[in-house]
Amino acid sequence: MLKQLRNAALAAAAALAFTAPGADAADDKIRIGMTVSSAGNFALASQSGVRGVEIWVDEVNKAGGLEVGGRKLPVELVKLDDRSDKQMTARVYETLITDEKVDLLFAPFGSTLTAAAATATERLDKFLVIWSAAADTLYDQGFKNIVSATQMPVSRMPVASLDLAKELGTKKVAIVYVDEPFPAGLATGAEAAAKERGLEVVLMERYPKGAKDFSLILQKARASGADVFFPTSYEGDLISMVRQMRQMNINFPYTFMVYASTPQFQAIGEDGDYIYSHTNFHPTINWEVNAGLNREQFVEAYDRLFPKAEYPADFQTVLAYGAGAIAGEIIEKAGSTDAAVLKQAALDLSGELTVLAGPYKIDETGKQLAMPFPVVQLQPEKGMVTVWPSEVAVAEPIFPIPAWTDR
Amino acid sequence: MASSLGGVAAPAEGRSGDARVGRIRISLWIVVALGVVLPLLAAPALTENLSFSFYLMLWIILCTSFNLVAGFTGYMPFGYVAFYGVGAYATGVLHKTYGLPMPGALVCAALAGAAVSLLLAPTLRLKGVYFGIVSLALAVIFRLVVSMLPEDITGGSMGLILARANDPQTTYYVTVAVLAACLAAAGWLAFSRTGVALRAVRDDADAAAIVGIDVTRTRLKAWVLAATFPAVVGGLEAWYTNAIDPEASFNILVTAKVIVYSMAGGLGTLLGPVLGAGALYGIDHLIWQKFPVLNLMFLGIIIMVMILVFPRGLVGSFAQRFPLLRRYIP
Amino acid sequence: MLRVTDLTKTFGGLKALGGVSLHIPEKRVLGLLGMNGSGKTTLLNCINGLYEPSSGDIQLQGTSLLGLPTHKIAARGVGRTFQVPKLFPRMTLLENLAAPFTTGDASDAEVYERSAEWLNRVELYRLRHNYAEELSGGQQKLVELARMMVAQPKLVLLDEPFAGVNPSLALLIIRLIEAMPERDGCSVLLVSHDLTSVYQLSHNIVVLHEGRVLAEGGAAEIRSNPDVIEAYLGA
Amino acid sequence: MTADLLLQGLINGLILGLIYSLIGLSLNIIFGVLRVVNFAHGEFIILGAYAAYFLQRLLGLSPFLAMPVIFVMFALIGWALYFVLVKRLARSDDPETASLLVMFGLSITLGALMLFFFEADARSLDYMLEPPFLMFGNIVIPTTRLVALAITLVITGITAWFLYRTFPGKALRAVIMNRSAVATVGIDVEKLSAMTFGIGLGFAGVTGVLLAMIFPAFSPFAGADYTLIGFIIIVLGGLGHPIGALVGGLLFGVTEQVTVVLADNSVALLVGFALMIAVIFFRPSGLFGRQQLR
Repeated sequence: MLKQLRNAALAAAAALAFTAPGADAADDKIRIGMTVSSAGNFALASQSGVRGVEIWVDEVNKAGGLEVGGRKLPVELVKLDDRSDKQMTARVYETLITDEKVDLLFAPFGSTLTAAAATATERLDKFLVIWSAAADTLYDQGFKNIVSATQMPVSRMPVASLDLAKELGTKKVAIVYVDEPFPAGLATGAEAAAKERGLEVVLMERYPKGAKDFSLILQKARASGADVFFPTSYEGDLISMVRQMRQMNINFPYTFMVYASTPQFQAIGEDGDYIYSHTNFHPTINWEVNAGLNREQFVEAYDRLFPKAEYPADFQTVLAYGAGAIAGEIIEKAGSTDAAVLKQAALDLSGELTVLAGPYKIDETGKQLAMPFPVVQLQPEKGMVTVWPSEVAVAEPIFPIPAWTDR
Repeated sequence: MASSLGGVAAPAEGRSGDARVGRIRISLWIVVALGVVLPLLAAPALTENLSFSFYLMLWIILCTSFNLVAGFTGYMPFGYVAFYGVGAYATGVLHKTYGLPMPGALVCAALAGAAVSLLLAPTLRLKGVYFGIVSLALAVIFRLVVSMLPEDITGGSMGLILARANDPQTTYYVTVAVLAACLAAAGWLAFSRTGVALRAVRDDADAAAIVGIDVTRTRLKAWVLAATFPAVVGGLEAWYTNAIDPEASFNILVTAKVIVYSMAGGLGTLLGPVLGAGALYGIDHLIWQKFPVLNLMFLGIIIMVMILVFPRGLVGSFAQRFPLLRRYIP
Repeated sequence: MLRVTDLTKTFGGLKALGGVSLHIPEKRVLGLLGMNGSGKTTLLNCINGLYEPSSGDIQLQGTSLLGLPTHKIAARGVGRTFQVPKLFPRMTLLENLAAPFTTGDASDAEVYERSAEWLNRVELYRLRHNYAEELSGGQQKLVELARMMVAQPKLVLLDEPFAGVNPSLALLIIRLIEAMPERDGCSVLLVSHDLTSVYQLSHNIVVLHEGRVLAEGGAAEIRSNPDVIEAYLGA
Repeated sequence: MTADLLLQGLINGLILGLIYSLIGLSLNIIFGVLRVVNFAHGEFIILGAYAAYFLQRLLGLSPFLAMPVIFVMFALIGWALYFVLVKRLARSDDPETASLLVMFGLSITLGALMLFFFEADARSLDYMLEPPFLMFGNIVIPTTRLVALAITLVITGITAWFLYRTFPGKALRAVIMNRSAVATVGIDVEKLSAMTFGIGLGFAGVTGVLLAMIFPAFSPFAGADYTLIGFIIIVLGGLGHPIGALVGGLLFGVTEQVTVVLADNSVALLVGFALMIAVIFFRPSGLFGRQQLR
């Protein structure tokens, strides 16, 4: 009863917002703002993500637009550059809202930039759709109008991979991480998750960004007697680690690398064999999608729109695309671009939607509770295959990983 | 008095003329300062997009205070961003972790900046590139130390989010006040005898000592002042964006831009850094809109061109070209 | 006024000053002669605190200057010029002359009057708004002299005031030095290669050779001192 | 086991230190002769790595054969850059600081250009030596590092021979000691300077190939890291002192690696910087430098 009342009130508010002079969407389209990083640490990931959003925009517009208040409104994406710079981000989100008059916004890549963007969108009362910010702290700040459409918090990301490790009978975990927000958060999450599962964390080693030589870190990990090697760094460092493991004959029965699922990592060839990773985007992962494109349609759209892209779609693209699809549902449900109405619609849709990145479920703070990351392994011959959880697994994990000398 | 000197006193018209020059110079600076501060004070009433003006103020403050050390004493602190980062972290940690209200946190940030500058004072013994390299190294060290502090204090590499303090309107007006204070302090320093002493030390430290200037103390004054403002600005920026992390707070690009902006305007004059910051920040903004991918490249090219072609900046080149007018330039 | 007692200064193993003693009475000019490397400039640097002497004592009006930093020695009334003038190149002449007043309590008007007076005396008042770096070498020497004198020092140390100066400017410098003891009330330690000027200006002369005092006396004595002749001509 | 690790760290440090010293060597030749603080050195190193990458990709040239090609290529670039940038520096008020700033600008420009053309992804040279590693008791040494070490020693040897036994080399050393005197002796300082900048950048390019061989991944962002390492090394060894870089490199390499064993990599970087600052304060001419160099 209460809920119905509130919905009625919100609908009324929405109607008001819509008829108010100079209100949003007055010019027959929905303008969505977001930033891309042309340079800096986030350039690659950010650009991967934007392609996802662009696929969604293209798809929506081909279908005539989003249905809002009985009308079909096309979507327009306004992209500006943030150079991976926090200062720039705050400024650009403000520009997007006040000068570009966008109706709602997609977050930039990463938690730091998203935090900066969120303070601007909160103040100017706009809805912010998050697709990549995973910092748990972001959701404890009391932001009212943010929703993580597809990205699960970093603390929960290592859960599946350590479940598998436990299942395989490993005992000791060595965690190595670069001192950057996301990898560090992942490492802390992994440490907690390992302890919860009764695994012993025998090494927790940090190194600064820009480190080039991992030979000693690897040897320390070997010396710690770990059977699970869990480095949480970006692709470049992981590539170096694998190569140096081979150069120094270092073997672990279970090696999990977050970014081993990316095409950039797999470009190194057979040295990457047997590494475990996780992803939400893979030919064997097919959720029952009820919002947006399914995986096959998505891949086709990607190839059509970005024939020249150097790499195929990756999980950033999928997260961002999924966020687009969910945002579309939210807008249609809300029938308005008013931030509070959108947020309510986002909560109402929680648990109702599944996009190609997985099922969507949020709590009051906008934190994502679902969107699981299945574990994959790079198996020779087969390539990347899903090995965990059993619901989506298509192959048995190869464990222990064969030593370099036995390959 | 003139008679006792045997008729060698200044001609009366020269004396009054020179006194007028001094007055005009000070008035000009007051006009410039008001011309900068007043429109910025009015800006919130005209537009909702505060960020452009906020960062304009940020760069003017940073460049003006950088000028106090680079322009007036001749040191090139490549690690200038350290003060900014320390201020940001002092503000963030005191406010978020220890619950100090924002004004208190900002005052402490200023004190932290001053304290760090005293801690680093021994580096002033070094000269030229040695000073530059050490300064840069210290900025990296500060960043490493901050990211190694316990996570429950500084938030580790994730940094801190201060969203609860979000109040850009107030932040903006406080920044206007800090800007006014910074311009006033720079003016006071430049027109006071300390300003003459500073430039004397910059031009030739030995000669300055010979004429009775306490070189170490004079440098220290400028150094502390030049460190306090960026620390406050770091705090203000943390307050404004509500997010700090080691990467952004100790980003070497901050130093790069401060150097470029103030050198483009002309180090050693009050007007230069203000002009440089205003002009290049504006250009940077345009470049970024038109050529998003190559903006950094332009920044780099501008640095090279500035130093090779106009090493004294806009104001400095103007002064060289028009020697008669330069006495009026603040 | 100034009394230097048994001053030594060594750099590493090199002995630049090997026990120099000299005395400058009030309002007197002491000429200091010597070859390159005889220790003249080292002695000046010790007196105004740029170098710390290895041993010996330097007393100004009965109090020791040892251990005082350069700027404090300057505050006691010791002025100095250099062989290559050390001005503040990117400051105007007026500002150069105002630099000695950055401490102390002279009023702005007084500072201006005194600076203007001295710029007039060195005949450069019309260039008062020029940067020091825009002047010729000789003019720079004059500005340096003016900057020193504007602070009304009790003792001035002049290092090669005529080196690289054209004859007409040199004449002006000679007149200014001549006037120093009586008109400006200061003692002078004059270091120069220019024998004629030193003989003409000095009340007393000291000859340094390899860090030691070779001879001391009036112009006539020095001129005829066989050691000096040998050191200068025999070397 | 820790004893083994320490020994491994020590050996690692010696090998890496020598390879690092190549960065310092070229940086020092440039600074010593030209008084140019090459802040863009790291970017040239990374460019060297990319050059090797593309030579391999496009022409199938192995990294070893690519080295001489890259040396010549970069030397020519350096020669040209001398006339475009470095020569003009002499006119500024404070050439050393101005050079630092100009090279800083160049470093930003090159970084942006690399990002534009090569994108942000980490690349890696595709090659593997057989056997990939050698065991000495419990100590493992990758073959690549031994090969890189050998190349480093050869380059250092040639450089030392060049500096101490050939006429242009001696002239170069003479310029390091006393620039004005050399001009009066009738050596063409201009030509010598251009050659120096060329040699310096040539070495930077080759160093890039070596580093890409032992540290398998590189990206446009890594330039600044190498520049900083280079500066630490030359300050340790003595600014402008070509052979001092060797001492600096070894000291830094060993300190870094041993600290990684005892603490962690962040601390190692911290210790590296602290070492440099201590040396600047207590022995500004560097551990190996002589006073006359400054």
